[in-house]
Amino acid sequence: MLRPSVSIPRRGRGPLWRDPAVRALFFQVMLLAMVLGAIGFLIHNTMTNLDARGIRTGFEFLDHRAGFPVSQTLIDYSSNTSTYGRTFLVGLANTLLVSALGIVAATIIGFLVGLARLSPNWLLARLAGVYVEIFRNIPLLLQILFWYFAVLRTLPSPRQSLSLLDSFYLNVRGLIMPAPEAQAGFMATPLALAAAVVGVIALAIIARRRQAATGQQWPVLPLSLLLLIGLPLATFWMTGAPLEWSTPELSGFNFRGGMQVLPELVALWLALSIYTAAFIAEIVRSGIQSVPHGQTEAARSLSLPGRLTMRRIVIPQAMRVMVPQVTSQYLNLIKNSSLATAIGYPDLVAVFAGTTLNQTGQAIEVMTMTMLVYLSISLIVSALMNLYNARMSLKER
Amino acid sequence: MSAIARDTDEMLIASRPPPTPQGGVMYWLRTRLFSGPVNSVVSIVTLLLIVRLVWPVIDWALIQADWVGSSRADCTSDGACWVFISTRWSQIVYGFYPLTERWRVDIVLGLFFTLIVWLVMPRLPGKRAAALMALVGLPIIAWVLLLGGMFGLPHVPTRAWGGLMLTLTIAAVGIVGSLPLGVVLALGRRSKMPLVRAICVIFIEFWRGVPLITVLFMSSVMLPLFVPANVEFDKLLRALIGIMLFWSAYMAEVVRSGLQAIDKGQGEAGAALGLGYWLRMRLIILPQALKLVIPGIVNTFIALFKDTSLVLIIGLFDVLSIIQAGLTNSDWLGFAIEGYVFAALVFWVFCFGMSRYSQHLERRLDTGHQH
Amino acid sequence: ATLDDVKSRGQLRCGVSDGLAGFSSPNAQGQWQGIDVDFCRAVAAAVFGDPDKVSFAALTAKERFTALQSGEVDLLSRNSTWTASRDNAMGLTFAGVTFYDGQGMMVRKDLGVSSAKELDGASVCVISGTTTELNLADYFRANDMDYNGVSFDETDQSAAGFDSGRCDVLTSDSSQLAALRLQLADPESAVILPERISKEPLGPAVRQGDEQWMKVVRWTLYAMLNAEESGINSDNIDEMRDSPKTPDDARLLGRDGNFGEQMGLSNDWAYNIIKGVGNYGEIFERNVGMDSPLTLERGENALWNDGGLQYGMPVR
Amino acid sequence: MSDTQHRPAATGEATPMVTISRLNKWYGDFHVLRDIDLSVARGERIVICGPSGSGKSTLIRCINHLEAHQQGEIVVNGIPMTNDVKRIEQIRRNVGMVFQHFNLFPHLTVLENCCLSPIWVQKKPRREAEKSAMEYLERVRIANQAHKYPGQLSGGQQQRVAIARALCMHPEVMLFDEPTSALDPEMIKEVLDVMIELAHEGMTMLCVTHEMGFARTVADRVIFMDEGQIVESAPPETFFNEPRSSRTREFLGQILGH
Amino acid sequence: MSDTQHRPAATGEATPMVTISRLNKWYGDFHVLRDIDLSVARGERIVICGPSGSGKSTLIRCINHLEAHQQGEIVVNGIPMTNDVKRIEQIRRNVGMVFQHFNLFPHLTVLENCCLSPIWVQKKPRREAEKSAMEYLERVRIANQAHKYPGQLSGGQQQRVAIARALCMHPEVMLFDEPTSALDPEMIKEVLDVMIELAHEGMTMLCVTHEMGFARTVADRVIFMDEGQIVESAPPETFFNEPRSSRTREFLGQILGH
Ligand SMILES: Nc1ncnc2c1ncn2[C@@H]1O[C@H](COP(=O)(O)OP(=O)(O)OP(=O)(O)O)[C@@H](O)[C@H]1O
Ligand SMILES: Nc1ncnc2c1ncn2[C@@H]1O[C@H](COP(=O)(O)OP(=O)(O)OP(=O)(O)O)[C@@H](O)[C@H]1O
Ligand SMILES: [Mg+2]
Ligand SMILES: [Mg+2]
Repeated sequence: MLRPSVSIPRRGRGPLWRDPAVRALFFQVMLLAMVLGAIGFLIHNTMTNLDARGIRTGFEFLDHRAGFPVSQTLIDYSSNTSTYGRTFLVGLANTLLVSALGIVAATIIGFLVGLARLSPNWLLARLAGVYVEIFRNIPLLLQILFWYFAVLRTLPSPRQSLSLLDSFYLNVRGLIMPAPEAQAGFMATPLALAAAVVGVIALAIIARRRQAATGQQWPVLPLSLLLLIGLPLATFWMTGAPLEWSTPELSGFNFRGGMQVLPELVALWLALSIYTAAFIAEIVRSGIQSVPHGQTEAARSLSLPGRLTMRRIVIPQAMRVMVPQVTSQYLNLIKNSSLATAIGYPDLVAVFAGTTLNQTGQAIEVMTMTMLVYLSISLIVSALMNLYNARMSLKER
Repeated sequence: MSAIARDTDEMLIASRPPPTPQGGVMYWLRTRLFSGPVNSVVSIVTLLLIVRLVWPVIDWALIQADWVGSSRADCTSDGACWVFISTRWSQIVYGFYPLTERWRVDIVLGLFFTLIVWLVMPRLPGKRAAALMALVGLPIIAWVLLLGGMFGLPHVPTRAWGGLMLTLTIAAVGIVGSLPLGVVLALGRRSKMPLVRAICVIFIEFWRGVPLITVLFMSSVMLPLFVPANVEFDKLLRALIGIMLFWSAYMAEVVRSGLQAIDKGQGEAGAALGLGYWLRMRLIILPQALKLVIPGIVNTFIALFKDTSLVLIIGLFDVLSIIQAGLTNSDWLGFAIEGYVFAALVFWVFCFGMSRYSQHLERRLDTGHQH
Repeated sequence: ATLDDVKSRGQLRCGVSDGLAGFSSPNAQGQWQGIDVDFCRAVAAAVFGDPDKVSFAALTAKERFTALQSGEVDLLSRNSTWTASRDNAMGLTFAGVTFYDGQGMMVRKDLGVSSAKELDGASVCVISGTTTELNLADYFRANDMDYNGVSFDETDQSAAGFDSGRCDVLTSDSSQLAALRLQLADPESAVILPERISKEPLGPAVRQGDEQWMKVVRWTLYAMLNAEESGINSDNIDEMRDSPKTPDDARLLGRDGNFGEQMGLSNDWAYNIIKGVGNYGEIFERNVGMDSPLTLERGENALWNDGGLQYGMPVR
Repeated sequence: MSDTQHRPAATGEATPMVTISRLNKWYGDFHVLRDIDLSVARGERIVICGPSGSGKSTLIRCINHLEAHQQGEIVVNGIPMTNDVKRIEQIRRNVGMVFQHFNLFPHLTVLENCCLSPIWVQKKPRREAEKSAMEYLERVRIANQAHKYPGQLSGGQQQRVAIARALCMHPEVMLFDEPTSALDPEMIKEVLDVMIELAHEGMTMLCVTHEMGFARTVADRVIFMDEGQIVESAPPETFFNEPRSSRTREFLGQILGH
Repeated sequence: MSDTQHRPAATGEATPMVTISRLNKWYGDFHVLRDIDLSVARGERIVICGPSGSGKSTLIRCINHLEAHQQGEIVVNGIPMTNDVKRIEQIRRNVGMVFQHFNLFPHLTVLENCCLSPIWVQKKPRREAEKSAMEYLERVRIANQAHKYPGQLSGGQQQRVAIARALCMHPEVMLFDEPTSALDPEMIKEVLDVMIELAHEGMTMLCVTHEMGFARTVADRVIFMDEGQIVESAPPETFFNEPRSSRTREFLGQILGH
């Protein structure tokens, strides 16, 4: 007998409001009406109030010349010609940069510290505990200031820069490196990189096949790294190194030419990763503890070594507890990057919701844009993580 | 076979007490710090590092420091100048609360700490009464006393609140409010009704997605644009609502992750006992889920506690902001380090307290379930 | 109208800085102090006869104009520079100038720089979201020079950044530079360059479209200036009122005419201001001048007849 | 066994306790229960057996709506099963269940596990609930473990707690899903004794078990399931001695064979 | 049963597979295992029985160091048990275990559960590992469920997966903690048949079970535990027919009684 395509509705013989379907529908319609009503009310009020106060609105300001410089620009920007709209993109790029770096570092540190907290090594566990208690419990702003001034204090002035090969310089203004300028024929190198990526994927598949056939396990990770680095490098040399380097030179107060890693970026990155890692460590700990002990025992009795037990058995199951919370921490990290203004890192809030807002006074537009940007970044991160979470959830009866 | 060799009817081996574990400082050191070559190296390096890093701090903060005085002129030594803190002490605690009315804050703070101690000390009896007092009595008393304007107490507007009392007020309200709200949202997110679920998801993702700063900014300087003219909201109230909604979204995700880890059989067993949805949640699912995610909950509490500093956006001064504002006073320019170190210490003490208590709870609630 | 709102509320809501030495910052007793704060108190005194009927809203640089636009505060007295765009496009009106400032630069001594013109390629620490940031850009462009800007959102941090060598130059309003120099680990290691690269007239602002309220604020300032010019201060004001020396004094202090009522205030409005807060000179000296740790000269802020720019319109 | 003659007349009652008619259930495309028809009289004791994966657990889980079915009707104690939450709760209040995996609440002590339903569903005073719970715990011989947590008990001890917990509800129907699977023979006997006593008090029971001894001596009817169908349903004598279907014979052959 | 005569000479081997001497273990102050002495020869099949909570599970869990003991010695396959992780892993590679609660990995399919150890520990090719896993799954008759997740299986099916998973390691010693508790009689027979086959291949087995039929027909030795001690240890004929201790007699009396 095949399953009926429509399950037969079994309407309750009780009163209508007891029927869960009717009840659910009613509540849902009510809720929707309320939410829509509230939104409409707010919009209406805002429009009337703006009118009454004669406040100018609109987005023309985005086309006006900004006229202030930004210390780190990942995309083309010049204080003379670029517009306020451009400041938005510049700030956004900077926010994304530090967030991405921070998320990677915080995840790694957080996992390590969280695992260390559960380590049988007393000292390691204690150290991890101290790490969490210190960095979780002090306001991030103070930590950012601490790292910033700690970093600055240890670095020499531009004239006493530490230099390497006369092209890398480290000083209080940051790490100054030669900047590459592509010449004809350089395109081969990125192409080689793409080829390497394809190669790595193929390698993974082949390794898997090989394992399936013979049981041999290849060191896929080192091989991939070799491929990823080696192939583009070889191509680069073979095509005759078609890059010109603009080397930095000390002229006047500062280095000119080359590219620069700002100490603000480093300090902010350090602080964000170390701070968020403390939270992630606790989440990792609770996730691992939530996995029933029987699972570890079963793995042990299958004589899986400790590392493999963690990787194959415990962590996949701990993910259920960890993923939503770690997502929250990622979102927090992204948002906390706006504390950058305290140390002069030009992120979105500093550049756009700070300087631009102040120059133009168009708070509603600027704040709305800022909020929407954070919201979209967050939603993307969160959507990805929820997808992952759904994949991790268990199949049950 | 020894069992066979035993006398058949008197084979019982009496239960013996377990062998006493080895003790002593040397044993402790050997097993904990120097149990192997790697461990020993790590231990020694760590100890050296601690001495190298911690000693200068102690020297600066305690040994060389100036403690008494009334102005910067009293700071003569090389160490920290705690005079700044001591002259500002009352402001750090009370903010701009009127001098003559500060006894009211004292009563509330006293009551607050008494209740906390009462709730936290496992040996003290009457937890239920204390909890009731803390959740119902204290807010009412605090509201009447701090705000005034009734029973002959002069009105103290919330603008005048500040410092530690403000931090604690916001943190307490935020913590007490966001947890239940978060639980409801988390349950809603796992609800079977699509619209309820959708609304909870939207709510959670919205609040998790926007920076609290912009929320407070909107709620403070832009709110008058959103509401009809001449509707007035207390600024603190706005901040409280904003903070509560914001953190409840985070709490919801923490709770959800706990719910995900609970075996389905638990809910089924509850259902089979005739418990309805809410009872099942309250008695069976949530206690286990919440226990599982205590670290996550405390993470959120700690983050919330520290984020109270953001109320500066709406012109209120918490501990950190009031210290920062004090540093701009022309009499005390240049004492930022002392101010920041002290602020860090204040936050650290409270957060560390929460953290320790939560770990104690985790241990106490561990019922040795191994599945 | 704002004046009626303020009166019916019984309190003036005044936006000040969340901490700026000499302009507004809380003292150990938790009272707000500074020129900007005293100006708020003066307006409160003019309206209510009581300088304490004011509540201060601490605003960051980002929020200040929005807070005023949205009606969160009645008056913005927060070291804001009077510029054309702010006056015209943002729905604000500046009511006068309480402090004539100019942007200056401080450099490390060991750079051996004596003029701002030699700063090509320097790193500059600046406060974000202020006119300072824009003036800086204009100045360097006008002189065909390059620079790296590092924008902090707190004065403290920018000074610390300068101190630790992150920047060669610290730029800010010169009223602040002097104070910031004192904060350095070694104040002798830095010098303030002679150039003023911009005009920074700081003054109170109100919402556009409310003439009456704007005039109350404007005349509060004039009353304080006129009082200083006539030698009326908070100590001698009672005897001056009882026996005014000149007809001007009599009119100012409400012994003659109904100038207060014309504005919607009481006739002793100016008396209340001086009695409660003091004349302009008193406020200046108390907060930023010789009686304060900042020890600024009067400079442009001296009265017109002392060679300065401060000029109170006659009460007539 | 001595109590065979005490059995109440299982079929003499007017309305049946549980009526299942043409019940069908699918997991995805997998047809677990196929056209199940079953009527259980008041006080009747039914043993369900059958090979692993034949749908025994699924069937009894349908009776208190832990699984929703797609076709057919279930009536428990005169209450027809619908999607209505209130009604489902009403049914569940009358139906106790012992799970194959026990599903004890690990955060509650044994005693608290047992008192949960009496206190919160039946609104009994705590003291009374605890007294009656202790009596049941006594019956399954673990009263001395009442203040331990489930995690500290051995498998058999946990199973007995699960039984006591279900009994504390004073249900009219009890569903047992292999209630003796984790017990040692001594314990099995005691648990079965408890179940027999309950039967004397007029309790209706559906019991999934492979204890053929129990089926033989206690059951009023033995049901044999295979591939989601009821293959055979007969009183134990008939079932064991003259099974009708060849599948049953095969199954019984295995049992008697080992 | 027909295979009784195929039993290998259990005591003929030189070194014993497992030797336990004067083993003592405490949970806090509770003395769970008291002076246990036990030597298991290669290919010997031992059944452990005893009342609930008598320490049976604890004993076999000590053999692969899932529980640490406080006093006494355990030697498995010539390797003495110490705290050294490497050595413990070496021992575990030779010791398979079937848990009372199955402890399947819920995030892996049945097949993945079975292939985990062959692939990662024994470094077998996946294809080969899967083939051999499918064979074992076939043996316990759930090859058709290989791609389901444990959560989608019935209790008995889960138990069979647990057995197959342990067998896939090709261990030299198997520890079974009530491997048939959730099975129906048919299935029990099949599982036991598998176990007997294993025994023929020379596998050593320690099996906690209350299947007295199994003990009688398959075991080389039956051990009766009570209150943490070995009360009786004898070949099944002796054990069932002329038990020495009165405690054993009492226990057997219960079994035969029902
Ligand atoms: N973590 C623990 N703390 C305290 N006591 C424990 C703990 N684990 C087990 N016990 C006790 O140890 C005793 C032996 O447990 P064990 O699981 O070995 O029994 P068993 O013989 O396997 O019983 P069953 O047949 O019911 O499974 C039991 O009385 C149990 O209550
Ligand atoms: N969620 C699910 N998805 C797919 N199949 C399922 C699911 N849950 C159960 N099944 C299948 O339904 C069948 C019946 O399961 P059920 O638990 O009722 O068996 P049972 O008769 O109780 O067996 P046992 O005696 O082993 O407990 C089994 O074949 C099982 O694999
Ligand atoms: Mg079943
Ligand atoms: Mg056991």
